[in-house]
Amino acid sequence: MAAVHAKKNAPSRELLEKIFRTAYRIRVFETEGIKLYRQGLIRGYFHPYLGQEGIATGVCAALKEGDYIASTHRGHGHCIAWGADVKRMVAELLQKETGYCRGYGGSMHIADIRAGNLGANGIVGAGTPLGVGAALAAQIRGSDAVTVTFTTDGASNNGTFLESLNLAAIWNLNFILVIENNQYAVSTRIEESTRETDLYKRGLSIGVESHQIDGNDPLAVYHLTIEAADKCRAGKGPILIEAKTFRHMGHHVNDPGKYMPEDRLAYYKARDPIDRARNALVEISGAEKSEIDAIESEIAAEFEEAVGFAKNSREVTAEEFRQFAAAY
Amino acid sequence: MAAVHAKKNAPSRELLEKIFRTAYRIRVFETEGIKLYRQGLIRGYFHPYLGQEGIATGVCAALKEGDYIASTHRGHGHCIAWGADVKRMVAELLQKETGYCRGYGGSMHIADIRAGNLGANGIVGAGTPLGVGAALAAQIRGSDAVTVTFTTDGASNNGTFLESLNLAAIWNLNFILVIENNQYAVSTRIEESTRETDLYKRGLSIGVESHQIDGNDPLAVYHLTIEAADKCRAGKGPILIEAKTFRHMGHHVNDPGKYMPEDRLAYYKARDPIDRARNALVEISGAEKSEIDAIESEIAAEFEEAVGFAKNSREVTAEEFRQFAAAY
Amino acid sequence: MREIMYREALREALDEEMQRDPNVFVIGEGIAERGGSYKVTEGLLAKYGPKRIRDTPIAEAGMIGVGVGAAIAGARPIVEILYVDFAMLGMDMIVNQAAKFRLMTGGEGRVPFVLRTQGGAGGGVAAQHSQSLEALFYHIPGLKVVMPSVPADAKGLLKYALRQDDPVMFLEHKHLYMTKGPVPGGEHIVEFGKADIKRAGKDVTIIAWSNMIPRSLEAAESLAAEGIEAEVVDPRTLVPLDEETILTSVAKTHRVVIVQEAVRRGGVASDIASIIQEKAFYELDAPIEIVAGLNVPIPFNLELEKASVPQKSDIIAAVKRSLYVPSYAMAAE
Amino acid sequence: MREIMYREALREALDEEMQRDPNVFVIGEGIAERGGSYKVTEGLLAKYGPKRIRDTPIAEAGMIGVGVGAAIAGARPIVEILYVDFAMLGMDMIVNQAAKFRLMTGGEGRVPFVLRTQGGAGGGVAAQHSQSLEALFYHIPGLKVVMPSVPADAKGLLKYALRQDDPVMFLEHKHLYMTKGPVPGGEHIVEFGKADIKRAGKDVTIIAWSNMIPRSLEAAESLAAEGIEAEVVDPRTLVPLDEETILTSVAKTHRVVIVQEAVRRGGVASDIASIIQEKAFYELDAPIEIVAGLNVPIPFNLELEKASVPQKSDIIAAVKRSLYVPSYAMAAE
Ligand SMILES: Cc1ncc(C[n+]2csc(CCOP(=O)(O)OP(=O)(O)O)c2C)c(N)n1
Ligand SMILES: Cc1ncc(C[n+]2csc(CCOP(=O)(O)OP(=O)(O)O)c2C)c(N)n1
Ligand SMILES: [Mg+2]
Ligand SMILES: [Mg+2]
Repeated sequence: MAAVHAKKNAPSRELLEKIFRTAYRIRVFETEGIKLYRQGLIRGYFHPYLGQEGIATGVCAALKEGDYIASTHRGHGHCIAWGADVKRMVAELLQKETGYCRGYGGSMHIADIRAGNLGANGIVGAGTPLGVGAALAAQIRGSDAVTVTFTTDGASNNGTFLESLNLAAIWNLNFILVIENNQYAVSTRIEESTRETDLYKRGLSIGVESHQIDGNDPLAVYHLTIEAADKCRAGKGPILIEAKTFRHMGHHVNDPGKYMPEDRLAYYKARDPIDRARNALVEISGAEKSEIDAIESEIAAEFEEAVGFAKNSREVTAEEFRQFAAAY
Repeated sequence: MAAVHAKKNAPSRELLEKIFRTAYRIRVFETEGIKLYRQGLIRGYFHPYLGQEGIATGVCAALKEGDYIASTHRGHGHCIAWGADVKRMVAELLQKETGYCRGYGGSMHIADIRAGNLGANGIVGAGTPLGVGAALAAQIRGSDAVTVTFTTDGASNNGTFLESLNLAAIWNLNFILVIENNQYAVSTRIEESTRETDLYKRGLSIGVESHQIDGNDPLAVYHLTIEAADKCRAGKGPILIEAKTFRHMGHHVNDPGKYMPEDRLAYYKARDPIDRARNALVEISGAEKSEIDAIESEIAAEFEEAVGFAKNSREVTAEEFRQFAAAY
Repeated sequence: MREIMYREALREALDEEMQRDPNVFVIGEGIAERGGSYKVTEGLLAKYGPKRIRDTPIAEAGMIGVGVGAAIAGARPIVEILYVDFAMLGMDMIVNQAAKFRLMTGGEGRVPFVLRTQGGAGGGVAAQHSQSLEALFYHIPGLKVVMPSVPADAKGLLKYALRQDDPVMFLEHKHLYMTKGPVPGGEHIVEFGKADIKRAGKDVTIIAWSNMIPRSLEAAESLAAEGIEAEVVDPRTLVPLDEETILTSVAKTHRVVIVQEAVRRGGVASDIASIIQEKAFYELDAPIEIVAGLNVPIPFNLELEKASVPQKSDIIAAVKRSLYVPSYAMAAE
Repeated sequence: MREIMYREALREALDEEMQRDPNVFVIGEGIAERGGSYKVTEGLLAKYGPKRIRDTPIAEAGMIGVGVGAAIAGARPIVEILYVDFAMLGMDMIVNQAAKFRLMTGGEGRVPFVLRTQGGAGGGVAAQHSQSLEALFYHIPGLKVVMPSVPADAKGLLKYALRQDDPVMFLEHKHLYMTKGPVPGGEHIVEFGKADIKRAGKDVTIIAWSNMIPRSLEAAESLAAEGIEAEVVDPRTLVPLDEETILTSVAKTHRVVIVQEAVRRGGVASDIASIIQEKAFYELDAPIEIVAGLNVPIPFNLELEKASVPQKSDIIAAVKRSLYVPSYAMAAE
C-alpha cells in the first residue's frame, strides 16, 4: 500500500508495474472466482468487479500505510488493491477458518481490518459514514491518515451520502469519497434513478471539492487520488471523485445482465482498464511481452495456490461457533 | 385556501387583505399562545413561528382546494395559513377533546387532515417524504393537486431531504419543497452545519428547479409559489424554494435565544413580515388605518373566543382513551 | 384444489387487488421490468403500467416515507423492501410516522400502507441479509404484523391487508417463495387475527410461523411415528394475535413449544410465552419451551448458518423435554 | 456519602474517562456550547475543546454511522441522540453495522461505541418523544443495553461502557436527570451484568429498571405498610442480563411482578418472564405479572399520558394479584 509518488508525465516503471499487477490480480481473482462459484464452491452473493478494476487499483496505489478504506458490496477489488493476501480471500469465500473473517463474513463482508480495510458492506451506502468515522478517528488522534470510501452511483441517492459527506465537510476531514459510477444499480439505469447523472455535482452543492474522471484509466485515477490525498493532508479535505465505469457482466454471478446494451458494453470493453494498465507498462516503460507474460503467469499461479490453500483449510465447527456466540 | 390569482404588479385588495389577515392571525396566535403557555395551560413543546409568518402566508395563499401541505415541528403558522379553525387549534394545545387531534397530538402534531394538512411533525425532516407521498398519490389518481412540504435549514442536512426530493424529481411530481431557512437549528448556526449555506443549490444538483427568496416578503413568496404551482401542474415539478428568514425569539418558548446576535435580529425585525403585509395593504390598496385596526381587533377577538371555546371543552377521559387503544 | 407457489399466490393477490382498486400501487427496487428479486411482481408492469408499478432508487427511508405519505393521502401503496434487514433504513418512517399517525391525529388520519419484505436465513447471504426481525415491528403499537407460511395464507392475508386502514408489515420468507400449496380459486381472503391449526394433535402444542411451520410439521410427523401427537398452531398474524386459539390448544395439551427462527432474546416467542403463563398458568404441566435462533448474527458459513437457526431435531428435542421423555428431560435447562 | 444528580453523575463519568483516555470523544446536537438538552455535557467543551466535544447537524443516521466508523478505527466515540425515538433514523447503523461488525469480521473487528440517549414519557412531549424502546435493541445480538436508575449506577455503568469493546446502547430517562442520589467519590465503576437489589424483601420479587425503579420503590413502601415485603431487583443492564440474581430472588419469594414503562407487547418484561418460567417453573406460586405501558403510542394529553404508562397503583395491584389478596385476585385476567 505504500504510495509510489510519481510525476504525472513520467510514471516510474515501479508504479506502472504495481498498477498492472494489481489490476490483473483483481481480474484473475474475479474470473477464476466465478468458476469456483459455478462449481458450487462459493455460496451466497458474489458481485464481480470485472471492468471496474481501474478504480480500486488507481486509488489504492495512491494511499499510504496507516490510511483506511471502506468498501462496497462489490468489494473484492478494493481488498486486493489494498494488498490483501489472496489466499485468505479465497479461503473466506470458501467459508474457511483461515479466511479473513473465519468464514463468518463471506464476499459481502470481506475485510482486512488490521491493514485498515474496514470491509465490504451488504448495505448499499453504509460504507460512507463508516469511512467518515475512520477519518474522524484519525483527526482526533492527530494523525494525517486519509480514508477513502468507495461508493456507488446507487448509493448516491441514499441519505447516508448527504449526511456523511456533509459531516466530513464541516469537520474538514481527510476523507475522499470515490463514487464508482457504473451507471447501473442491478438492472436500473442511472437515468431512471436521478435526473442529474453527473454525480460529482452533489459534492459541489455542499461545498466539497469534486471531480469527475474516467474510472477505466487507472493511471489517471492514481494521479487524481494523489492530489486529493495531498490536499486532504494539507487540511483541504474532503474531496469527492466520481469515476465513470461500466460492469463487464451482470450485477452478480447469477445475473445474465441482458439489460446492458451491447454497444455500451463494447465501448467500455474497448477501454478495458487491464489493457490500459498493460499498455501503459509496455508503452511508457517499455516492458517486454515476455515480462508481461511472466507477471501474468505469476499471478495466475498465485491464485491457483490460493485455491489449494483454501481447499485444504478447515471450517470453524458448530461447537466453536457456539463458543464464539456465547459472548453475545 | 382558494388561490386568489393576481398579476405580479397589481395584487388585488382581496389578496392583500387575505395575506395580511393570515399573517396577523398567526402573529396573534403565537403571541397569545405563549402567554397561555406561561400560565401553565399548555404543556410540552411549543415552537413559535414568530418572524417566519411571511412564508406560510405567501405559500398557502397560492394553493388551491384539494392541494396538500405537510409541516414541521414549528407548525402553527402553516396550519393557520391553511385555513384551520383557530378554536380547534387552541383546543388542541389545551389538550381538549375538541382539538384537531382530540388532544392526542398537541403542538408538534397539529394537523387538519380533512383539509389536506398532513400535519406538523416531531421528527425533523420527516414531512418531506410524507409530502412527496401525497404528491405521488395525487399523480396516481390523476389529480393535478400540488403538495407543499415546509421544511427547514436543519432538515436539509438530513438524508430524507436528498432521498425524497430525488424521488419527486424522477417522478415529475407536483411537489414544492419550501425550505424555511431561519439560519438556526436550536442554537446551532447554519454555518456550523454546512459549508454551503445557499441551500437551494442542493436542488439544482439533482436536477430540480430551485429558487431562493426573501421569506419575510409574503407577497413575493406568494407570487413565486403561484409560478411554482403552475409549473407543477404543467408537469414541470418538483420545485424547490429556499425562503430566508429569522426567528423573533428562541427555538421554543423556554429558550431565551441568547445566542442570536442582536444586530441580525434587529435586521430581520426591521423586515417584519407582518409589517410588510400591512404596508402592502395600505400602500397598494390604500386601506385606511381604521380598516386595519378593525381587522386586527377582529382577529384578536377571534383568538379570545377560541380560548374560551377551548377552556370550556372537555378532555378525553382515560376510559375513552383505553377504548381507543383497544384497537391497537 | 389447484396448487400454486407462494410467490404466485402473492402475485395473484396483487393482481386481483390492483384490478379491483385503482388506488393500489407498488413501488420497490427492480420490481417493474425485472419483476422483483423473487419474481413476485412479474407481469404486473405490462398489465398496470409504469404509473402503478414503479422502480425506485436505493432509498429505503425515502420510499417507505413516500409510501406512508401516499397512504395518508388516500392511496393504497405497497412498498417492497428487498430484505427486511434494509427496512432498518426506514425505521423512523415505520415507527414514528406510519405507526403513530392515527393516534397523533386523534384517530382522524389513517395509513392504509403495506410494506412487503422477506426475511430469514438460508443460502449463505450472511449477517445483513438473513435476519428475522418481526419482534421489532411487533413491539410498535400501530403496526399489524403478518407472517404467512403457505401460499393460501399468503394470498388471503395480502388481499385482506390491502383492504384495511392500518399499516401492515407483511413479512415473507425467502425460503418459501418456491414452495407449493393448495390455494382456492376465486376470491380468497384471510382475515387478520385468526390462527390456523396446521396439524391437529393432543399431546403438545407447537406454535410457529413463517418458515418454521414446514419445519415444525416435519418434526410433528417424526414425533407421530413415535406416538407423540403434536398440534401445530400457526398464528399467521402476530399482530393481532389470536390468543383464543392458542389458549384453547394449551388447555387441551398442557404442554407448549414455541418455535421461531429469530434469535431467542426478546423475540415474539417470549411474548407469547408470557401471555400463556399469565392466562393459562394452571394449565401448564411443563415449562414452555422456546426453540429459537442463537443470540448471534447469522454467519456466512453454511454449516454455521444452520447451527444458528432452529432445525427439526431441535424442535423434536424440545417437545420431548416438555413431555419429560427420559434422557431429554435431563437436557432441560 | 455525597449526593449528586443523575446528570451530574453522567457528566463526571464523561469527564473522568475523557481525562483518562484521549480517544474518548462526544458528538451530538447542541452538546458543545449549549451543553446538551439535559445539560449532561455542560462544561466539557471548555475543558476538552471542540475537537473532542462537537456539535453535529440534524443527521442521526450520519452521526451514528460516523461514530461506529470511528470506533472501528480505534477511537471511543460517544454519540448523544437527543431522544431515543430519533435513534430510529440510525437503526441501520445500529443493527446492521455496529451490532454485526464483530461477527462479520470473524471476531477481528471491534466496535467500542457508546450511544447515549434518553427515553420515557412525561411532560406532554407526545408520541414521537416519549417512547421506551429498549426492546428493539435488546433483540439485536451484539448490542449491550444499559438502563441506569440512580446516579451511582449511571456513573459507574457509563465508565464501564467506555472501557469495553462492544457497542453499548446507554438509555437514560428524561425524568431521572434531576434526581439525586449518593455516588461514591473516587473511581466508581459498575460492571455490566450485575443486578442490584434496590430493596430486600421476602414476599414478592419486583423486577424493574430505569424510571420504574423509583416508582416500584414507592409501591414497595406502601405495600410494606400493609405488611407485604417486596424485593426490588434492578438488572441495571438488560444485556447482559443477570439471570442468577433474578432466579435467586424468585426462589426466595415465589412470586414475580415485572414492571416496564415500555408497551406490554413484545417488551423486555416478556422475555424475562419467559426465562423465569423456563428456569424456575417449579418455584412459581402464581403467574408472573407484567405491569407495562398500554399498547398504544403515547398521547399528548397529560392525564392520558399517565394512563398509558405504569403508575404506582398498578404495581401495587399486580403485587396483590400475585399474592392472591382477595378482591385483587378477581381482577387477574
Ligand atoms: C440499502 C440496500 N438496498 C438494497 C440493496 C440490494 N442491492 C444490492 S446491490 C444493489 C444495486 C447496487 O447498485 P449500485 O449501488 O450502483 O452499486 P453497483 O452494484 O453498481 O456496484 C442493490 C439494490 C442493498 N444491498 N442495500
Ligand atoms: C430527527 C430529529 N432530530 C432532532 C430533533 C430535535 N430538534 C427539534 S427542533 C430542532 C432544531 C430544528 O432546526 P431546523 O430544522 O432548522 O428548524 P427550526 O427549528 O429552525 O424551524 C432539533 C434539533 C428532532 N425533533 N428530530
Ligand atoms: Mg452502480
Ligand atoms: Mg432552522
